[in-house]
Amino acid sequence: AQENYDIALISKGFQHQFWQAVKAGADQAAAEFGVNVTFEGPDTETQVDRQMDMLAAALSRQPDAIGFAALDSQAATPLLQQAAAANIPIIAFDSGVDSDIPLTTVTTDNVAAAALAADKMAELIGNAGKVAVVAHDQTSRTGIDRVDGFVNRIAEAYPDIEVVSVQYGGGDQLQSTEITKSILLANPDLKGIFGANEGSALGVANGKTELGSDIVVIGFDSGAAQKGMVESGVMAGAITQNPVGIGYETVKAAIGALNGETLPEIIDSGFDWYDASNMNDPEIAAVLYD
Amino acid sequence: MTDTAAPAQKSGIRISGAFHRLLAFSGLIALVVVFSLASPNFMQTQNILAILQATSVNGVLAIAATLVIITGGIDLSVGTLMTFCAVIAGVILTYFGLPLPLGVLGAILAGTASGLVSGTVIAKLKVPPFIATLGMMLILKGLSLVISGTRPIYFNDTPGFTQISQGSIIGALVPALPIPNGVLILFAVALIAAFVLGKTALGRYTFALGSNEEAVRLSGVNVDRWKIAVYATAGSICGVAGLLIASRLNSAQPALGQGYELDAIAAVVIGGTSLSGGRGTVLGTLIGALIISVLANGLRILSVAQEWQTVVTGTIIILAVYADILRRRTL
Amino acid sequence: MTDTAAPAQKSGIRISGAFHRLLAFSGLIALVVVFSLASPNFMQTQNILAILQATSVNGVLAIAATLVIITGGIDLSVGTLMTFCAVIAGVILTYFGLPLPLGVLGAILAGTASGLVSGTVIAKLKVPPFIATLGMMLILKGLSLVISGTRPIYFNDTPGFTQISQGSIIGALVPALPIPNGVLILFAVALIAAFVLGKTALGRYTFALGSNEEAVRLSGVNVDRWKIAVYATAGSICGVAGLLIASRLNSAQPALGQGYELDAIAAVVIGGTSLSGGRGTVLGTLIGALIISVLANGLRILSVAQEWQTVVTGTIIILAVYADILRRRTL
Amino acid sequence: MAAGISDEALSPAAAPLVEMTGIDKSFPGVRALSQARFELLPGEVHALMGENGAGKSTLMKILSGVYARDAGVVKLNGMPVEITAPRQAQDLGISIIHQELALMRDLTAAQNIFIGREPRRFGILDEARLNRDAAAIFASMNLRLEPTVKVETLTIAKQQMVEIAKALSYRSRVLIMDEPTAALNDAEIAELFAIINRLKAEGVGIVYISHKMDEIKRISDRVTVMRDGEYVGTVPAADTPIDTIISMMVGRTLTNEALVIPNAADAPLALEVRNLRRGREIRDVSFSLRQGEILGFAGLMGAGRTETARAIFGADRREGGEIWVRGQRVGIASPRDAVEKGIGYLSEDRKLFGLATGLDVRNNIALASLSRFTGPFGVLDEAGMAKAAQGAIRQLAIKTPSDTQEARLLSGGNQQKVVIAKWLLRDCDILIFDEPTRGIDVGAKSEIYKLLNALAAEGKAIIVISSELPEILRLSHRIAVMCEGRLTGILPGGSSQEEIMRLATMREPAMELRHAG
Ligand SMILES: Nc1ncnc2c1ncn2[C@@H]1O[C@H](COP(=O)(O)OP(=O)(O)OP(=O)(O)O)[C@@H](O)[C@H]1O
Ligand SMILES: Nc1ncnc2c1ncn2[C@@H]1O[C@H](COP(=O)(O)OP(=O)(O)OP(=O)(O)O)[C@@H](O)[C@H]1O
Ligand SMILES: [Mg+2]
Ligand SMILES: [Mg+2]
Repeated sequence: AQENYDIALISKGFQHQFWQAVKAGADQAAAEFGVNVTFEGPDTETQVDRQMDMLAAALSRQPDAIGFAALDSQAATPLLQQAAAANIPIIAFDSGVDSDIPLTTVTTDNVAAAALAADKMAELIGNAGKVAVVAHDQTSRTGIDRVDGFVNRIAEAYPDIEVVSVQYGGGDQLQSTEITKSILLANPDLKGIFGANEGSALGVANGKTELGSDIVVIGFDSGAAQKGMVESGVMAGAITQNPVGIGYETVKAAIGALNGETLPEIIDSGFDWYDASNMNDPEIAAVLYD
Repeated sequence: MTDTAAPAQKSGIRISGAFHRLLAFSGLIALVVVFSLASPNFMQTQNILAILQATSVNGVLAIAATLVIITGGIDLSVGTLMTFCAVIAGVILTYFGLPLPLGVLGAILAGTASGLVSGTVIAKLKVPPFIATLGMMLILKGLSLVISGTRPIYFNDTPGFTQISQGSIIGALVPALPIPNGVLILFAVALIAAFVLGKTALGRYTFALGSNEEAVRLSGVNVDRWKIAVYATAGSICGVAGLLIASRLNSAQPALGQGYELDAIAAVVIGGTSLSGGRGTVLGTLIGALIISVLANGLRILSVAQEWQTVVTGTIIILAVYADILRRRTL
Repeated sequence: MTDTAAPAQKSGIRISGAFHRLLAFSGLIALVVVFSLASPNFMQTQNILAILQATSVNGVLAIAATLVIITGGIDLSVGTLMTFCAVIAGVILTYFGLPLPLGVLGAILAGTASGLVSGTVIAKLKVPPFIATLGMMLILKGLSLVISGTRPIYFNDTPGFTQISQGSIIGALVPALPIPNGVLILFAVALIAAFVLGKTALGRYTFALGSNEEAVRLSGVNVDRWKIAVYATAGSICGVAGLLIASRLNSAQPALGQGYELDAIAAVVIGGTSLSGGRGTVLGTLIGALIISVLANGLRILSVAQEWQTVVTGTIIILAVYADILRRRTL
Repeated sequence: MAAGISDEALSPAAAPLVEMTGIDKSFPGVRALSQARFELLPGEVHALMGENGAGKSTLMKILSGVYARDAGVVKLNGMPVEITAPRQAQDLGISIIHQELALMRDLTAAQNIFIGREPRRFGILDEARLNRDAAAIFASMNLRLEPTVKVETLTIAKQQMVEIAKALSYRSRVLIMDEPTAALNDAEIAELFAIINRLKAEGVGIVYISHKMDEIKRISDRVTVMRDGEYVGTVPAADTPIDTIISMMVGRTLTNEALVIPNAADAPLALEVRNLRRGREIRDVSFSLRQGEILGFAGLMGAGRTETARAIFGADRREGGEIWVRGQRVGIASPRDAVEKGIGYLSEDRKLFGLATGLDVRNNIALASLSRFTGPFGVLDEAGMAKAAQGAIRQLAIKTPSDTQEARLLSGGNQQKVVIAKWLLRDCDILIFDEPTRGIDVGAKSEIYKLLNALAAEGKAIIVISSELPEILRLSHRIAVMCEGRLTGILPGGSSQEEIMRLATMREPAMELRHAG
C-alpha cells in the first residue's frame, strides 16, 4: 500500500443511505491504506445503461482497479472484458457478477437474509395470518432476491401464513408510505409487513404510524431513522447487512489484488437480525450505520 | 379548431355555470364510484383521509406548477426544490437548533429565492423556461445532497415538526373529523392561489403573459418583474410542499424529489390547464391531483398487480381527459 | 419578441450560413476544450468512442422527440416505448427463437404501432399531446413488465444481436477507427430524419403544423393524417433506440426507460428547437445530445464528486443555452 | 376550370355561381347570422358590406367550409351543396383570403402558397419548382418578393400579398376576399384591382369585403348589405350613392364628418424626436409635436413609419437619437418607460402585438391600466374595471355580448376597437396610433375621428400613422412623410395628395425640405 493507487467504485446507487454506508466503508479503507477511491452510482437501480456509461468513463480514466456492483452482470460483460484486457483488476461487490473476470465478490446473501426476515415475521405473528411485502424494485437483483427469499420461505415453512400483497415503491419513502396505507386499508386483518430495503421499511413504518395500526413491521438495513424506529418499537426489528464492511472489504480486496495476493472467490460480508434487545451489542452496533 | 365551429345551444337550455363546473368532477366521481363498488374498503373514512393525505404534497406542487404553466412557462424544478427547502428547514432546525417558526420561514424563503433565480434567468437572460428550470432542478438536487452531506436530516429535536402535516387541528376540535393538517394546508394554499389568480394584479398578469406576452409588454407593463414574481410565488409554494413532506417523513430526505415534477405537471394538465398558457384553474389542478391519488389508492386497494396498475393508470388518465374534452364540446 | 421585429442582416456583413452553423457548436467545443485541458484521459480514442456510444441511445430518442416537438407537440413516451420495443425484440428472438431480421422488424413495427396510437389519440380525440403520451408512457411501461414477466430478457441465443450496437463495421475495414455500429446507426437515423424534415411532404407538414395548425387546416390539408404520421415516424425511431439499447445491454431491461424522455427533450431544447413548435433541426439535437454526454463523461473523468456533478451539469446546461441565445442575438 | 365559365359571364342574365339563402348561424351567446342571403354571378365583383360584427366573415366562412351552418341552403351553379371542410371548398373551386391572416410564420412565402399542393418528384419535394411557381405568381401580381423569404420576417402588408398570391394560385371560380386591402397601401391596392379586373374578365366571381367606401365604387358591380346578421338588400354599385349604402349598413343616416379643430401653433411642445437612427430603417428622423396637435404620418409600405413609432416607444432598440417629452430629455429603453412618460402606442398588428386573445374584453381594455385598478394587497377593483370597460364598449360601439366575452371571439373590427379602448383608458398625453382604423366600419371610423379630434382639443398630442391618405388629410394638422427610413418632409394640413406622394417617393435625401420642429 505504498503506492497511491486509484480505485474506481461503480455502485448500484448513490443517494441512498445503504450506498452511502458502502461509500463510507470504502473511504475508511482508502484513508487507512492511503489509496484514492472514487464512488459513483446511477439514480435508480433500473438504469443499467447509465451504469455502463459510468463504467466506460471509469475505464477511460485508467484506474488501477475497479470495484463494481453490477445492476445486470451480462450487460457489463464487454466492458469487463475491456478492463481485463487492460489488466485492470475487477472486484465485484454487493451482488455477484455472472462472469469469471472479477477476482472476488464481496456480497450479502440476500435470499438467506430475507428468509431470516420471514422466520422472524412468523415468530412475531404466531405462525399464522396475512402478511405483505413492500419492496423497492421489481427487476433489480436485490429486489428480486429479497422478495423471493421472503415469499418462498413463507411458502415452504409456514403454511398458515399468506403473503397477500407484494408491491414496489421504488425505495421512495413517500410512495412506500402510500402503498402501505393502501395495503393496510385493503386488508384490515393484516398481521405484518416486510419492508425490503431502507426506504421501503421507513415508508412501511411511516404508513403504520399514520394509520395508528399495530402490525408487525420488519425492516431491512439500518440508518438513523430505522434504528430509532426499532428502538421505539414501531419496527419489530430489521435485517442488517454490513454495508460499511462491503465497502471496506472491496477496497481492501482491490489493494490485495494489486499487490499480487490471492483472493477467495467469495468474501461474505454477512447479515444479522437486530431488534431493540440486541442493537446495542457491540458486534451488532458495529454493522449498523446512521 | 372544431370547437369554434361547433354549433352550440340552439335549444335555449342553458346549463348553469355552477352545474357546468360540477361536471368537471365527473372523471373523479366516476373513479370514486367504481372503486367504492369494487371494494368495501375504499369508502372508509380512514381511506379517504389517506387519499387526501397522499394528495397533499403533489397537490401543493401542482398548484405551484399551475401558476407557472398559466404564464406559458413550465417548472421542472418543483420536485427537487421541495427537497431543497426541506433540507434548508433541516439545517435551520436540526443543525442550528433554531426555533420552529424560523425553520418554516427559512424553507419558504429558500423556495422564494430559488424561484427568483429561475424567474430572473428566464425573464432577463431569455433562457427558455424548460432549460432554466431543468438546470435549476439539477442544481437544487445537487445542492440538497451537498448541504445535507448526502444523508437525511431528522427532526427528532423539534417535537412540533411532525404536527405540521400529521397533526390534526380539526380533529382536536371535532374528534369525528381527524383531517390531518397537511390536507388543511393543501386547501389553504389552493384558496390563496385561487385568490391570487382571480383577484389580484399578479394573477391577472399571469393570465395575460400566457395569452400574449408581447401585447402585455407593449402595453407598458413591466413584464420581467411580473414573470419573476410568478416564479418566486411558485417557489414559495414549493417551500410549503417541502415542509409538508419533511413533516410527514419527520426528516429531510435529500435524494427524493426528482420525478415529482411529472406528477405535478400531469395533475395540472389533467385539470384542464393548457400547457400553451393563458388559461387554467386551481380547482382543476386540485381535481387533477385527486384523480391521480384516487387512481393509485384504488388500484392498490384492489390489489391489482403493480405492472397492471401502471397500464390502467395510463389508460384512465387519457380517458379522464378525453371525457372532459367531450363534456366541454357538448356544453 | 424583439427578434421578430428585427429585420435580418441589414448590414452588408453577411456571415456565411456555414460559419453561423459552426458557431452553434461553440458550447460543445468549449466543453471539449476544457475537459481536454483538464484531463489527459479525456481526448483518448477510447473515451471519445465511449462518449459517442453513450450518446447513441439518447441521440436517437432525441431525434424522435425532435419531430414531435417541431409539430408543437411533446412525446413523453419515448423512453418507455424504447423499452417496449426492446422487449418485443426479446420476445421475438428469445421466446419465439425467430431469426434476427424479424426481431429488428418487430421492434420497429412495435414503435410505429405505438406512435400510431398516440398520434390517433392526439389528432382524433383531441387529447393534448402531453396527456396522450404521458398515458402511453405508463401503458408501455406496464406492458413491458407484463410481457417480459418483470425480468430481463437476454439475447444469448441470438449471437449477432450484440453486434447491432457494439460491433464495428468500420473497425473491420479500418482497424484504426473502431467506431461502434451504434454510433453509425445514430448518424444514419439523423441523416434520414434530416432528409425527411427537409425534403419530403411529411417534413413540410411537420413544420407547418407547429407553425400554425389552424392555417394548415384552413388550407385544406388533412391535418390529422399528417400528425399521426409524425408520431408514427417518431415511434419507429424509438424502435431503433430500443434495438440499440437492447443490443448494448445484450438484454431487454423491462424496468428501464422512465426518465429518459427528459434527457431526450433536454437534448432537443439545448439544440435550439423551440418547444412551441415550428422550428428545429436534427443537427441541433445531435449537438444537444453530445453536450449532455460530454458533460457527464468529462465530469466523471475528472472524478468530480457525484453530488457536485449534478450542480455543475445544471449550471452548464443553462450557460450553454444562454451562450447560444447571445450568439444568435449578436449575429 | 375558369375558361368554361367565361362564355356565360358575357351574358348579364348568367345563372348565379353561388346562391346562399336562409342561412342561420349562432355562437354561444351570439346570433351571428339570421336568414342571411347572398348571390354571386360569374365575372362579377360583389361587395359585401356591413358594420363590424354584421356577420360578413361568418357568412363567407360558411361558404368556404370553415363553419357549418345551422340552417339554410347553399347552391353552387344551381346545385345544392354541402361544404363541410376547407378542402372540399377548394375542390369545388372556392377559395378565400381570410380577414385574420392564416399563414405559417416559420415557412417561406412559397411554401405557404403551395401548402398541401407541393410539387413533388419521386415523393421528394421539388423546392426549385415550388419557388419558380411562386415567383411566377408574384410576377403576375407585379410584386417584388423573394419566394424563399420566411413569412415571419415580412410586414403585414407583404403577408397580405402572400395571402392574395395563395388564393390566386388555386385558380378558383369563386374568390372571396375578406378585407384584403386593410393592410395595403395605394400602390398595392391599385395592383390588386388590376388583378381583380383580370380575373373578372376570366369569369371568376369575386366576393369583396371592405370598409373602404371608395373602393366599393371603384371595382364592385353590386353591393349586398348586411346588418346584425340579417340581409338588408342588394343594390347596383354604380347607381347607388355611398350615403345610401351607409344608411343601409347603419340603419340611419350618419351625421356630418368631424372637422379638424385647429390647434394653437404656440402650444407647448409635447414630444420632440431628434436624429433618431437605426440601420437603414430609420435614418436620422427628427420632428416635434405640440400639445393638442395631430401629426399624420404618410408613406409607402416599408417607409419606416412603424419602425420609427416602435423605436420612440421603446419597443425596439435604437442606435441613436434623443427623445424629449415636455421639454425634458427622457431615456426610453422599454415600452414601460414610454408609458410612464405618458406615451401610448397602438400597434398596427393587433393579433400579434395588441390583443391578449385569451383574455376577455374587460381585461384587454384594462390591460395597460391595471395599476390604476389595483388596491391594497394587489387586489383588483373588478367593479371599477367593468364600469370602465362597459363605458368604452358604449363609447366605441363595440359589438360584444358582454365585457366578459373572450376577445378572440369578436369580429375583426371589434377587436381593433378593443385595442383602441385600451389606450384611451390609459389616458396618455402622447398617443401614437399605427393604422388605428384598420378593419373598422365607416360609422365607427367617423366616431373614432371625432374622438381623436376631441382628444386633441383636450390638449393631447397625437401621431396617426395611416396608409389611407383621406384619413391622414382629414385628421392631421401637419403631415409628416417618410420614404425609405427618411423623413422627407412635413407638410401643412391642407396639402394635396400629389404633394404627399411626391415626398413619399422621394428617394434622395432632401435636407432643405425638412422642417424639423
Ligand atoms: N367563433 C365565434 N364565437 C363566438 N362569436 C363569434 C365567433 N365568430 C364570430 N362571432 C360573432 O359573430 C358576429 C359576426 O362576426 P363576423 O366576424 O362575421 O363579423 P364581420 O361582419 O366580419 O365584422 P368585421 O367587419 O368586424 O370583420 C360578431 O358579433 C362576432 O362577435
Ligand atoms: N424586402 C424587405 N426585406 C427586408 N426587410 C424589409 C423589406 N421591406 C421592408 N422591410 C423592412 O420593413 C421596415 C418598414 O416597416 P414597415 O413596413 O412597418 O414601415 P411602415 O412605414 O410602417 O410601412 P407600413 O405601411 O407597412 O406600415 C423597413 O425598415 C425594412 O427594414
Ligand atoms: Mg370580418
Ligand atoms: Mg406600418
